[in-house]
Amino acid sequence: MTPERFSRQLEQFFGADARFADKGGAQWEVRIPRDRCLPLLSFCRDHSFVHLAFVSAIDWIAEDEIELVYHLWSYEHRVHVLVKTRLEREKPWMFTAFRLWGHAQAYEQEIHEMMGVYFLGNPDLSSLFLHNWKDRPPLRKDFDSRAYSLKAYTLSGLGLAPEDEEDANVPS
Amino acid sequence: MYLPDGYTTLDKLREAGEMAEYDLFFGPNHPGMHGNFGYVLTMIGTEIVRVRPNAGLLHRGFEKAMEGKAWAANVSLIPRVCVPDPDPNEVAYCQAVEKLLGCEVPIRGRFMRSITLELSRLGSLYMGMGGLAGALGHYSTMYLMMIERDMILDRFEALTGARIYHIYNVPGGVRNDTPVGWLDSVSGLLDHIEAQMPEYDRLLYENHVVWDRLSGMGPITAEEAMASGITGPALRATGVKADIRVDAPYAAYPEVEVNIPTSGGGDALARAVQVRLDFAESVRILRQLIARIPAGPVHADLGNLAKLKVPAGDAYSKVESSKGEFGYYVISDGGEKPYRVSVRGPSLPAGLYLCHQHLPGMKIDDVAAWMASFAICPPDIDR
Amino acid sequence: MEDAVLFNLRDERQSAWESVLNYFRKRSMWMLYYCTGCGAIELPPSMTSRYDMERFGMGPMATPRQADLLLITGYLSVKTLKRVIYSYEQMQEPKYVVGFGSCPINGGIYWDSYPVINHLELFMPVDMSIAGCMPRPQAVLDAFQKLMAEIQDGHAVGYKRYRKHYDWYKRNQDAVLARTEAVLEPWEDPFSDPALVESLWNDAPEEIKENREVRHDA
Amino acid sequence: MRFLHMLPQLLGVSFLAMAIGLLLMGLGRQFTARLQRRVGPPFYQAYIDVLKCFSKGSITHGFVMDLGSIMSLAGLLATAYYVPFVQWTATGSGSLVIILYMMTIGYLGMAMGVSASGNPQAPLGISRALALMFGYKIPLVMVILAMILVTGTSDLLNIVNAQQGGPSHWFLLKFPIGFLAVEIAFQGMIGERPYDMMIAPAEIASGPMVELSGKYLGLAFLLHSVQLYVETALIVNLFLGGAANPATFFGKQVVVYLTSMAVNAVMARYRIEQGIAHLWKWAGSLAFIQLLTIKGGF
Repeated sequence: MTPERFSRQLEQFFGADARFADKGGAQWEVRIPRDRCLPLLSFCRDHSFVHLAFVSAIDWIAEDEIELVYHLWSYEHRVHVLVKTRLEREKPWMFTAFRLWGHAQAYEQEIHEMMGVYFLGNPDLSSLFLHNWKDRPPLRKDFDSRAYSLKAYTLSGLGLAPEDEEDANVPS
Repeated sequence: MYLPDGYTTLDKLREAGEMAEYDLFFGPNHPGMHGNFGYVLTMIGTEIVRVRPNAGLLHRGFEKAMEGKAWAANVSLIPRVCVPDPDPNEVAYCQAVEKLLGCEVPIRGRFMRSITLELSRLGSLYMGMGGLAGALGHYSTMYLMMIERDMILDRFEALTGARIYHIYNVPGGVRNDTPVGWLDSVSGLLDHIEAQMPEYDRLLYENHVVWDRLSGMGPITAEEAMASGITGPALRATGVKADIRVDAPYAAYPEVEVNIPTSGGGDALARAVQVRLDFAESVRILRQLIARIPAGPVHADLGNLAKLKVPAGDAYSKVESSKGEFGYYVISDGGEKPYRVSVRGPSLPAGLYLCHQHLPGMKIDDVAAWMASFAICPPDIDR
Repeated sequence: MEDAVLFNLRDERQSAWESVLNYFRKRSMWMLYYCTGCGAIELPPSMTSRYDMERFGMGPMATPRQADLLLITGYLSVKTLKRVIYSYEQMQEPKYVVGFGSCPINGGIYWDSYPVINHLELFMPVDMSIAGCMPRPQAVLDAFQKLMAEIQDGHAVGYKRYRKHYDWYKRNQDAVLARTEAVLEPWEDPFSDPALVESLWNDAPEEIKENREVRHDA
Repeated sequence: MRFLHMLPQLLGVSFLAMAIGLLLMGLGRQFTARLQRRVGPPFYQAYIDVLKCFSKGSITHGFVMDLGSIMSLAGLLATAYYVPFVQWTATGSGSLVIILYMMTIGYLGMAMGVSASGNPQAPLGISRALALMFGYKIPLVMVILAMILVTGTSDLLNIVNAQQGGPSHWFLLKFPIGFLAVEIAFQGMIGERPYDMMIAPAEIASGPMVELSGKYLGLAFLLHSVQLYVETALIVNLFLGGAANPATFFGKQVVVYLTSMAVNAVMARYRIEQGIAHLWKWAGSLAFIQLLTIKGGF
């Protein structure tokens, strides 16, 4: 499949919603608004892009947006397609792709935990990686990992540091 | 007493509420678990009814940590994503950065990358085969295979100075050229490996107990495998001829002849055999690489790597590791640090999704062997 | 690091009987088969044919009840820390802890990472630390030899320290594990509001709505 | 009182059984290590292990656990009193019926003890052990029946006497098929691969021993050592003609045990249902053939 043919087909089905770009090196990129994203993914899967490599999420804090990137690969055409969609950062949500690819569930669960994106229809968005997490989702750009670590895992950060030198040697 | 097909006494008791369900924690602290990972199995008797993966025990916040380090400094962090098979991570990340930089790696550097990749694959496949043998209680094979794996690590140590985390690939090529006589020592090692392999074949692959255990365990068809993101040996074991070394060639693979082996069947036995075939092919590729390696520089001149600046943009790069597709999606905003690095590990689809399909209905006996047959490596699930 | 607390290791003089028992303890150390981090990758070489740990009487054991030696093989995420403490408390005395690599000492390369603790000594007593990333099998075996010498001399008494200062350790553990409020700033998930989720469902297309009640394990 | 009169002998046999069993374990570990091209622990390692276990703290899960542990050891020791050591038993009798009967008590006691711990993996392991017992007991009993038919006695002392007069009189050569059947069953009896599903670390985390700590683990080790002593001695007496002096007897035990360890080193582990099927299929049919050849006027 040539990029021209693919972009023609995209235009036929999605009109001006889908913006196609050839990034070179057998990587194509399609930008699509959220409401049309799931039909586009379904369209891609039916057009031999059967392998969902993974889903990544990027926090574009300057533009106040969160971008989801679905990485698709076609074993037949040997082409990688990045399907990108942007969500508002305040309340980011997306339809689940769990019905198209079963393992998308796990990726969405991870993104929900790490980036705070809600996936409508995902059966299990419970916490998977973090223990007793009460802070901002850690992969957001305004989360400061170093400050967190110093405050959470050192005695002085926790307010438990001994007052004087004598107490410092308590466990002996 | 008449029971319809597939309806057992166990089902009858279950419906009557006479069989109690209980939770069994398979891992993280369990000898059958490779690495720090867990399944909470809901069981009736010895049969698994439901499974809940308990991931995140190895979570270290890689993707966040990489945003805080310089482009080249991240190379020191990256091999830790997959401990048994570290080099694919380095290569995938460096290739993504090079794609953004638009720089070309010298041909000898590309060969050196392929050689380290294949050596790392051999080490990881030894670990995988040994792990499978260990899950089946066949410790002698595991014990013996570690000798050869250690010899591979010795070669790595001579080349890079480190046994496990080589940090050998950097953006623009590899860190240094080979020491004198290193390629010959690798050739000698390959001779030794090929001489030893028949013994391990007799121990593991010609062992009827192993056959009986593995055949029919965790079957998967080609369509299911492709639709659930399975890559690497597990996909090829269903008969699909898919390998990134051929499909999207990188490093020095276009320069050598790569014959991707496949096997059919899709059960655990097919996956185990596929690993063995991959192993043999990897040795063949290494011999070609060593025979054909040209002279020349191993590193493109990128100036001071510590002050490397990468043009804005995004690039995805993937590498065929011993377990499947390792992918790095790298995004730059033009600064001295990556804006975001997103990692695709090969174990997640099997470890977090296929377990829901395969484990229910299985007996507790097979969980460890099932995990080993899919080469589930927890660090790249958790990252 | 203002938090590095200095520990005094010396034990009281041991009796002759104790010293005989210590001989058996040092010659038969069973370690818990729990790979808590990447350091576990150097354990198979140390255990198997090339370096052969078993010649010192050491071997892996399946459960904490049977084990004498807890290996913290590398960094500890908070989630693992909880399991490690459970395992440690299940082990029977005398018990020893060995920290592998830089990460249990001071956090290592993950010192500024949000899920990884920095100083293991704050949460449990460590009898021996092996520096490096990764410690080589030779370093691992050397550390075990040194630990054996410490056991013989009666200096490896972390478990006594843990019992004596349990309150101190427990306070630190609870501060990290049983956290009740956010560390930096509290975060309210906007989607914890059912009304918002309901309105999303109302606007969703039909093919999505069909799957509303799907359970994963169904 | 007869009992008091026998007490020194009983204590002597108990001590001997444990000492020989632990030595066998140590030798077996070293032998396996050599097969795996490594140095291995010293031959006295098992003694150190047991002594260390008894020097540790231990957790009991109630009275039933204590009772079960003691009962299983007592059951196996009682078996040892009936198994001839160099044509002598502590009780003066070598009744095969009692031996077969008493050997079961070890597992039953263990089942009682470990079930009290509440860890689900312990009952899983013990249920495997009891299921496997069906696998190896039937071939074993069939072969023993064949020998009783031939010698006309169920006393092991008499069976040993019937084999005196050099290796050509050993039942090993008279009943080679039966010997093979018992060797296969022996692999299951001492719980070595391919029939080690009772322990199976990768599956059920060492099964019955999962909650045993300190002294209980030491008792479990002693239990295994007595078991090794009894079962190797049984085979030596049944097939290898016993022995005229302790050194020869021990040497024969070592040969029997190391043969089993050699198989253990190159085998993987069966699933429990495969293991029982395999035992019935091979050991069972061999034992049955042996029985038929004897009934057929051999």
